[in-house]
Amino acid sequence: MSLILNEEQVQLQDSAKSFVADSWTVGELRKLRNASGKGYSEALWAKAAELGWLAIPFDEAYGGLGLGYAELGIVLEELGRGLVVLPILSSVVLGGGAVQLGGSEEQKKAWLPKVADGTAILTLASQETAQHDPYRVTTTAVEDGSGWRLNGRKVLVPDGHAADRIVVVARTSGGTVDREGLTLFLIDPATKGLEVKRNLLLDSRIAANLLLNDVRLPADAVIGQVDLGADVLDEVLLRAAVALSSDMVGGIQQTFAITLEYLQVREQFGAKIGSFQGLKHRAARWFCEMELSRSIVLQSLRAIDDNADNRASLAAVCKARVSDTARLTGKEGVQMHGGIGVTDEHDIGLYMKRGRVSELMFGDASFHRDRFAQMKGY
Amino acid sequence: MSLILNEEQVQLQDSAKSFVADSWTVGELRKLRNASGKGYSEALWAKAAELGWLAIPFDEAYGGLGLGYAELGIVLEELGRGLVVLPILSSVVLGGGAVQLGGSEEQKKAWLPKVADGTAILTLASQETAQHDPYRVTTTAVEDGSGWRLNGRKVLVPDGHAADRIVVVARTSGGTVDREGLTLFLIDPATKGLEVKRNLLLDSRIAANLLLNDVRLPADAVIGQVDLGADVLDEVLLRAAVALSSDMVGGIQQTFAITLEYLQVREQFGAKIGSFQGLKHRAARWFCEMELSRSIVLQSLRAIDDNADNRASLAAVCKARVSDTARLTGKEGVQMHGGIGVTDEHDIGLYMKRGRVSELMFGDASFHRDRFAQMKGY
Amino acid sequence: MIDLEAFRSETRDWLEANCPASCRGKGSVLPDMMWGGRRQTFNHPDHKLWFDRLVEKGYTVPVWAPAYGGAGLTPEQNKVLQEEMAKIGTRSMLFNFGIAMLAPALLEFATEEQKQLHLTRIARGEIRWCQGYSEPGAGSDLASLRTRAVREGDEYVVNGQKIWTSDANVSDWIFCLVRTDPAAPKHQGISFLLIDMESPGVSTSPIELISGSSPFCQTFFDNVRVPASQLIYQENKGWDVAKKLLLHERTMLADGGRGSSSGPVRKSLLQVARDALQAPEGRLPHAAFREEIVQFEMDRISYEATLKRTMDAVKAGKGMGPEGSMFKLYLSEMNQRGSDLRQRIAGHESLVWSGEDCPADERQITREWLYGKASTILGGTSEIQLNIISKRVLGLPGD
Amino acid sequence: MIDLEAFRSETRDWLEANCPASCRGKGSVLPDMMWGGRRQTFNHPDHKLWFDRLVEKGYTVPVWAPAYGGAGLTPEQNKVLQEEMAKIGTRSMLFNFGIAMLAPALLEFATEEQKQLHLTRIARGEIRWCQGYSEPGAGSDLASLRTRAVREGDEYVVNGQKIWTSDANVSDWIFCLVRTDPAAPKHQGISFLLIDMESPGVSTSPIELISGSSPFCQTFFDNVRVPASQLIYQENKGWDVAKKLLLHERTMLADGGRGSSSGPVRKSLLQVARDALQAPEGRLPHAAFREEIVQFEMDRISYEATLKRTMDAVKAGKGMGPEGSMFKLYLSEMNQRGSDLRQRIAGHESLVWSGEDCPADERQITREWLYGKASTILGGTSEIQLNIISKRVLGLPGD
Repeated sequence: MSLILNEEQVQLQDSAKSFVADSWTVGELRKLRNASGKGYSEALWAKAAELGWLAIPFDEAYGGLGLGYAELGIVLEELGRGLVVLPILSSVVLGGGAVQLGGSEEQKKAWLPKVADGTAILTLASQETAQHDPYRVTTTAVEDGSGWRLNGRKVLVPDGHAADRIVVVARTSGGTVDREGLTLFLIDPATKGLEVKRNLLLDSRIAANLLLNDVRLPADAVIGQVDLGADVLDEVLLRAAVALSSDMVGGIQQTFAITLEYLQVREQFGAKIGSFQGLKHRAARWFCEMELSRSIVLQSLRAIDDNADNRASLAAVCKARVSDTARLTGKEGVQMHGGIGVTDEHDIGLYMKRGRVSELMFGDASFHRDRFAQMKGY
Repeated sequence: MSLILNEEQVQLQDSAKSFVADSWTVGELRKLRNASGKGYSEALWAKAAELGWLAIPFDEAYGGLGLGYAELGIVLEELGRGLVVLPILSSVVLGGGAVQLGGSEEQKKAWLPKVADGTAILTLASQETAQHDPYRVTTTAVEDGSGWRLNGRKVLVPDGHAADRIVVVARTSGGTVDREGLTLFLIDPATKGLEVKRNLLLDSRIAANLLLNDVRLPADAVIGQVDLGADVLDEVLLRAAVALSSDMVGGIQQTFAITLEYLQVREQFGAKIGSFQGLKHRAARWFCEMELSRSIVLQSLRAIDDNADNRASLAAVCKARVSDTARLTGKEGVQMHGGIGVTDEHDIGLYMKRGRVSELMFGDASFHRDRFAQMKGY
Repeated sequence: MIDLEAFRSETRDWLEANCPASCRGKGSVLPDMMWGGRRQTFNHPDHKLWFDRLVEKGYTVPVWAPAYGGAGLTPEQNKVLQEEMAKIGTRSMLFNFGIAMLAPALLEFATEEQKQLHLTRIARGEIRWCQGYSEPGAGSDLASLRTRAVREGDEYVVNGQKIWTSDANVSDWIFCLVRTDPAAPKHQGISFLLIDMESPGVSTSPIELISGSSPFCQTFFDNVRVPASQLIYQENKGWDVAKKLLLHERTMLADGGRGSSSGPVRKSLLQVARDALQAPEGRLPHAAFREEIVQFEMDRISYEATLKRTMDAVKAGKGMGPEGSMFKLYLSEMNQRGSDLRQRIAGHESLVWSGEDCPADERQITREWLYGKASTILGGTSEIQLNIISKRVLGLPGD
Repeated sequence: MIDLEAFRSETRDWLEANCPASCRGKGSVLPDMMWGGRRQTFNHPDHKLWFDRLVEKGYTVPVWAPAYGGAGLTPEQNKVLQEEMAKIGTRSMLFNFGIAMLAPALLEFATEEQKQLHLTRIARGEIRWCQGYSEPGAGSDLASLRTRAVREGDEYVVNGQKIWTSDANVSDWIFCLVRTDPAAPKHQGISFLLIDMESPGVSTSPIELISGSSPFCQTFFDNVRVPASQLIYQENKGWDVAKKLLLHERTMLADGGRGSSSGPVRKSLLQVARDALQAPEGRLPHAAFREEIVQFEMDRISYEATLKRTMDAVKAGKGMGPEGSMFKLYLSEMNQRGSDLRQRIAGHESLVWSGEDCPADERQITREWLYGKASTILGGTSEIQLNIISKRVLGLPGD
């Protein structure tokens, strides 16, 4: 398992780079955040679908390209580098991933081709509390005739406002924080009793809160096995953590590049500020953290594709380290820019905001450190 | 409660400074560490007694000066600044402190005057494990006729090899880590069944491990109330933590001064290394941590003298912050000296070693942070 | 002592006679503070009445000389006055840059005539001042400012741009640094000029920050004609005035009140954690947050001890000196750490900027976190503070 | 492929025929490695026998040319050789500075005659080399070295002092940098000289570190007469040779083996914690230590991933380049953090230096912590590495 890109991967990276260069500017993001609506460009979404990006990790049998997360990560890194907003993570990794990993043959046939060609957007509703805590689920699903009835509240559902189907994690047995007793349900947002609250996030991405009030579902809405949803959920969340980390290292590298250039042009006291050793040494340390982050992302993506035994612990290392580096990056990027860095007109602040949201999604550094220790038995 | 020294205190500080200047060099320490024996200069001990330092915190009724920890801290800071080794903390704060706070009138009359004039050295045997954990006591004391019988092992008893009496914390009831059920005993090291193992510490101070094997004691060996020893112990340990912090800030300031001078004379690449912004900014941050440490020590010493309600939580803040600053100081002091800093011949390493021992004694930073939170109820 | 007690009873009587009941204690109609100036409004006639009486008595600036609109009180007398006002729950509300920043500079550098004119207006709350130092091109290198002032007869013609001028859009006058001799070394070609914001050619535009709208503005000068009588101190000697003001500013920031980056704190860090973790009592179930909260609390306690130690030294007649830089540096970074921690603990809900289900508390936490990013930059970056400490306090050689 | 298989069977036969049974597998009489040199001893006649046969065959340095005492193997063939030796549990033991550091420099810069002479001796394990770069006055500013070499006829007369020369007291020859032109700019007056440690006027004294005795020495040169034939490359061009060697050294350090600051680790951090906290299993009862242990483990994993990524790039034909500095910097600081944490966890007992009740494990932990302090200083301080990264990797301007 080599940690450098092969030829096909380099080509994919190039096409992703030119896609961003040709069809996106950060200005687009500024327009989107002030507009209502879906919060992303549907034209861009169509292009991404055309390029096959949404099909990358799915089997050909379901309209996929049969590639892996190593390839998906390459695309997400470039989108993060350009601050591009598209519901790829939500639809391909979260919602699509849940169906891919836990869905029945019917469910896969019904949804994966649509996810792969972009005609449907899926997502996952897992969180209920302020801190990432995947097994803490109080949303209940009780049997109701031949089907199910769901009640509860979900927060921070990525692109929940735009989803055609939402995979909702509900408790069918066990106590509030038990891993056992979780079940996944595929829900049409139009279902009676389901309220979708659209929220604009700090970084201009959009997430929804869900209110479930006696939402009635047929038996075949269940994804995977009743009470064993955590088996699928764990796998989806570790992939999401690593995929999001790819987006993050894109933003980290771009922040570093923007700042490095500023250090080389900005003059103070008659010298380029990049010649001040205090800033130089900080930039060098920042560089080291960035390089280590890039490496662990590459390794974690490949561990997913190899279905390696250590993929879960690597994912924890990955999200913890990249989250810390993203925080450092936001801090240094803004601080080294001085006054202009805290104004809304400069892009550096937008990168910090996106890094911050990603830092806290799917578990922050402390969550993943704790999880790592648990996995290692201490 | 002013945090600056009054006239008397300034005089005390001056006399302590000249005492160190006139009668001690770091060379003395190098001799002592390679010699057997008590590990400190008895001549110096006599001088310290003459100056009344050992009498500072005791009532006149027991041969003391009736002063407080604000004054004792001034002396300890200067001794720390000069790397002077004397069993003041052991005898005055630990052993003497236990008798002062918990002892009967007879015990006080018998021992405090001797502690105050230096004719007797007392100390405290509390620790049993690798981490500071005052209530974790497995050394047992069981009633034995009219008296007591003790069994167990104690570690890191400061100056235990030189003590005339050792205050030993033993469990008379309750479970291994209960606060209830501890009792303090005043023991003559010559007592049958007590073995004193002399250890040279990392920083050339000396501590002993004790092996207690059926050590028999009379009833009047008990200090304070049976099973309620923790009330005295807590108070002694918080004073020890703050008193030791005074010694530490002395060493911290001297390390900073030595390093600052080196930065101003050492040349590399044709410039004083103190002109490199990377080092300058680190020195400036180090300076800030040092100043905050000095302030919290001053405040904590006064809180002890005022018997303030927050003296325990302040002591936790004090030892935690000063321990962190001591670690930073050891690291930066050596690193900024480069190669010479890691050689045994240079004093900077001796300061780092003393700072390290103090950092880990009576609870490191993480212990006191945890304790602070407990005191605050979270 | 005696006449201090006499003063106390006089004061008591005066307050009794002059302070309207509606301006005392709970439910007082008085605002906590007022900026004064042409735009000052009064929410209640008694507010106006009380303020006018304070002005007449010189109690808006009690320790200033009567000649400049003060009451000429000694510090001890002023202490008594404040105590007595506190007793009946009233206050002298006026506070602005004029009192805190400009006045000390005028007292030291202005002509008698200038003092008479400007100090009196400040004392009477007639003029609200703002400060024009920073420029887009200059940043930390303040003295490299480029706003030009060219002498023409008995006027200066000013052209240029200032940035980070707090409240410029609601202020009446601005005191600013302008370049009067481009040929001279940068510190020696600067002058200190007072400009009426209503002068033709002055315009302002507010700056939007990453945290949203802010009190900061850009201020533009387009051929603004300024009477030469509004030059303070000598031409090209403005930097001497500026240095004094900057030291002053750092001292003000040190007390953490105004200029604290974390702003008014609604909930304690601990409370935010208890809510976010649904742990209303007992040991916090999140070890890392618990440790970080303790660390922050301990830093705060140590910082306050240091502030007290320094103030005790000042009281004892020892000056504060350049370690004032330490306070700006440490306070801003400590509060920045605090608001960063606060937002991480608030977690998911604090990621919401706006929308259909956006909790107010967390909104506030997020904006404070973002606003805190400015606290280590504006008013002298942390890097500048580190330079000052290593040079002036530690005496390390320049690069 | 074919002849590689042929080579494999040849090798197998040769090993079968030449490697004594006592030098194979478990209980082998061979040491893990041998430095060679005049002081080399053999703990068993078969050790000597096997080594002599390796020398004859050129297998102490298999990829070197036969002319220089090697076997002229291709990398692929060498891989096969190592595999086959591993199979029967034997090894080619010789390792020293001569092979790792000096040889590459000689191959690039020495004359044919010098290569013949010195490489052969290295290959035969006859000479153990040490490296004389650093000087007390120079430190990080290596090129400011002052050890003088004055040409007299066909000799150089060397006077001066080196420091941090590893194993100088047990080495036979030293390769060192000397100043041959004091007038020239500092980088241009330096030459690269080989000196026999037995020459009159050479003396060494070991350096005691804060951690106790160490392999480091001071080396003194008092009118040492060195044949001009022992000058490598041109006079005053020694810095070119030095730079190559330094890059090489950083690359060596990167793999963390030799030069790792933490040294051989007896117990894992976790085990140290379990013992210190008397918690043989389950969640560690010390939240702060637990978090720090995880942090260290995660850094180690990320570092190794980065090392692999770089090595993969090198394999793919892209060079490593100056980011090698990153490895020295990060590895030494990471291991320093690790040994600091290790000692804090070991706690009270690790504070004992020596005495009547001094546990061996903790003694070791304490010495490793202290020795680790040298790892961010020797072989290029962290500050130097940061300078190199910011200049060569990030392209930031010099001060």
